Amino acid sequence: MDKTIATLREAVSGIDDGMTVMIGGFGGSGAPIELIHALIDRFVQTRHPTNLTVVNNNAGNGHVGLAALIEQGMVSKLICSFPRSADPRVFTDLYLAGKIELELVPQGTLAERIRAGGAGIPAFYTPTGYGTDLAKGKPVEEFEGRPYIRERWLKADFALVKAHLGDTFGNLTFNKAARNFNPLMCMAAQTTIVQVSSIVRPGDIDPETVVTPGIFVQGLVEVAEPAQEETLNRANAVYPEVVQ
Amino acid sequence: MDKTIATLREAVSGIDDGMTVMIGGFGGSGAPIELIHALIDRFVQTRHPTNLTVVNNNAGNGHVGLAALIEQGMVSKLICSFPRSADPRVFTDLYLAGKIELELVPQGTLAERIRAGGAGIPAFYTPTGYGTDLAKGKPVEEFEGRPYIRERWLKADFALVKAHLGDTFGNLTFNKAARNFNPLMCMAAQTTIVQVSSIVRPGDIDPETVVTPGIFVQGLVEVAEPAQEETLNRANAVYPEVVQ
Amino acid sequence: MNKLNPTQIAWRAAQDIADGAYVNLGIGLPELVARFQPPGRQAIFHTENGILGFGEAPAAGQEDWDLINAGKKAVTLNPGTAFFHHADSFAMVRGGHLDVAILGAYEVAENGDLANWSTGPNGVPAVGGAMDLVHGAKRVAVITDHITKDGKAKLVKRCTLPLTGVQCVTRIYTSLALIDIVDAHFVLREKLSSISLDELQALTGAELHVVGAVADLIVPDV
Amino acid sequence: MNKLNPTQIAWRAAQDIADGAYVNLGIGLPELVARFQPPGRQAIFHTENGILGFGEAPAAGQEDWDLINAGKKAVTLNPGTAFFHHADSFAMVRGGHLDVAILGAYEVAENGDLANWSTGPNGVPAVGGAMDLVHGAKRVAVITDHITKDGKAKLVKRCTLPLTGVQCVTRIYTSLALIDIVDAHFVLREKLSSISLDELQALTGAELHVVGAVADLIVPDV
Repeated sequence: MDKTIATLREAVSGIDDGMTVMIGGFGGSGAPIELIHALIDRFVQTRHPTNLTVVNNNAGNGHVGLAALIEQGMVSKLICSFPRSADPRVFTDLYLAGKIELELVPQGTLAERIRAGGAGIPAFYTPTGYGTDLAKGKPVEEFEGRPYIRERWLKADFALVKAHLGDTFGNLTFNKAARNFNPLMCMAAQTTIVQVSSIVRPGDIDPETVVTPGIFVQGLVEVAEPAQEETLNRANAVYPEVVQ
Repeated sequence: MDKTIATLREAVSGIDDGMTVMIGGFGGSGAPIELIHALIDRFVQTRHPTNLTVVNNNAGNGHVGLAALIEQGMVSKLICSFPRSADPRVFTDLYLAGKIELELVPQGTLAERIRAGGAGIPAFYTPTGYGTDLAKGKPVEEFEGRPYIRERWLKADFALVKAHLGDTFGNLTFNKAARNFNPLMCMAAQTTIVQVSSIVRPGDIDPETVVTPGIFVQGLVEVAEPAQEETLNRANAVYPEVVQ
Repeated sequence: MNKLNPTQIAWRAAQDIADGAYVNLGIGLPELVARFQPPGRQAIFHTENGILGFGEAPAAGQEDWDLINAGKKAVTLNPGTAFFHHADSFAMVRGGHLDVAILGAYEVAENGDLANWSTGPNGVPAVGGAMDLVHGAKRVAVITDHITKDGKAKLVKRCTLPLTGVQCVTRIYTSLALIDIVDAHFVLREKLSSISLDELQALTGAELHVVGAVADLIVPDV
Repeated sequence: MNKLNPTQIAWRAAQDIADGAYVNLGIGLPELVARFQPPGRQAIFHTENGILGFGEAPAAGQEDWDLINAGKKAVTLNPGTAFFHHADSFAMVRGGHLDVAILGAYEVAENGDLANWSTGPNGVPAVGGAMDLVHGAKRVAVITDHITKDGKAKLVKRCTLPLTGVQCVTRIYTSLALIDIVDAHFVLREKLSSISLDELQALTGAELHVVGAVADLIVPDV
């Protein structure tokens, strides 16, 4: 068994029109920029995939990564907690023009819904959001004298995730706070594709330090020196690059 | 801030009659034998605490650790998934005599209820147990055409836990499969007391490898060479030792 | 009566495990399945108490009692192991991430109901992870003797013992046959050539359906 | 009008944080609180994106963009840090493990309702972790200017903006006063000596109750 995928292109080849795709990261940290850009490359060549529902904490920043995916018109719905950033123009313009749907979810509820999707828990109760506009239409129930709302699991067809080390079985480690939503999304997707800085052999990662066990990972692709969204944005990068 | 407690005796001094106490471990692996024995020592001297509700995966083995706690008559109710072991006599005899209450919970549901207690989730739905005797009286609801039962969180006044390394902030690592229920119980108790093989300084544990962050830990006591239940039982140990 | 021994039943079950499959083996008889991985295939074994990828039992005296399986037996580690806590372990189970769970049984009904945790109100009940496994793994199989020690059917129309799960079993490896559960019917796939269909039916508590060919159940001496 | 600047409000809030407290600071003004830990006390700061125990901002050019806070600003690590994923991070929040969350506000009502995430139906709504924090931390405090830039009360009888949480705030640090919420009433604890109770009441949208002495709100030049 070896879950290595040779190319970024091949890694994103299974994502079809209309699918739900979880994309890891919190802002730029842990964002799988190269996987996203490979998906854009495919769209530029084939006009597919489109009509995607994307789950991410944010809505992109500038004109790279998730923002670029949205800018291409590939995303019809975004499920996120915080669609603001230093440069949120791409999402903001489409949203205000009514061209992209937004499901706004409190950040902790978003994380828990994804975990629930991965853990086979179809619904759970949380105090978060009770009495607010974001709880409208959700069942309310009292436990021990306190009101809670019921939230549903969130699952995806694919997860695109960034990790640090990955062995060929799919065991993963992450880099610092780039962990964030990534391990949860690995659990909640039918197919989880991970870009890692280095693919190593089984046994090269201490079993005590594995954060995501390989059972949650279906494919790995090596991106030795991944780009960082903040760095790209400080250089005013745009994807795809405009050829002069 | 330093969460170190000097002695085992002091570490268990806050546990009062009638409290719910989670005790970590799966069989003997990860079982905080020395903390349990310190609690027995207190009972032998003071006749307290008693009438405890204990949460553990099992019901003890032989005449040490949890089995010894039960044998002293300190436990009025046990919440567990598997009250069988190589030598379950202590629990079995009391149970069949109607002297100890048992709440039997499927193992995954037990783990998830404890996590829910720690994560502020008062109830969740699970397929586990649907249509069985263990689901009797529990609310049933259908999601996406499949039936689920509703389970409630589990919380405790105290958790007694065994870890490997702990820094003075309470950040913990565990040894191999001795992890099991321990990190979950750290989350779910009002006060979590941990025995560790070694107390180290903040910074001595790589932040990437912390399994239980210190926020879930209230006190640490060092037990440099902890006893292992299996080893004690192979030597037919009994606690407290019978003085000839 | 000619029948497979437990090790042979385990051998047959092992033939259906794909390379790279994530597998949970119940305590006891199912544990034998791990011994018979076909050449060129490597399954990864999950144990409820938080290990993925454990290996064989250590030599006597070499046990590490922090490294045990769900049956509390000492195990070793294969390269590529991961440790995790119980909630993550059962997220793997309940979340449908395991490819197959192979469990023992007291009774299996033709509708897929399984009874394997309680023989009734006497004694101390214990359930462990069985109720989670039956609803989590993509495929739930049972390995069992075809009949009880006192000759009663274990494959039945409706379970009489307390259920572990409803409509969860899809394949049964017995000492006499290999039977699938399809649309709440027992469908016979393989049987020992030494037993006739009528004889097998007589030892089975619900109707055996035949859909297409019934292959010979052929197992080496193991 | 004489009033505290944001840094001074933050200083006052910092005085109420105990040694060893686990603290989440909202994005923006609340972040200033971390600068003023009283001597001999060390709080441990939590950020939603999975760090406990982060430190100050790095020097310009030294940023590690995998090491950021909830506001996506670069941070550094103190000894004794831990990393964790988002579900564990919000288990800390929702599970009641944080000692205090200090948040900004558009409006706070006398019943403890807080509005701090949406100024209404225009623009793009964004909520982040605020709704989780208000129901999780043992103590939820607000730091805010006492009135809006155009002179309207931010401390009100009932919030008019979309709520973040109901009955969740128990203490408010403003540019003019320190006010507790007790039994759905504003209870004045401290005020600047330069403002009279009547003047303060005129700038407040609900009745200020006085229970015992009102201390002078004294803050250094920071």
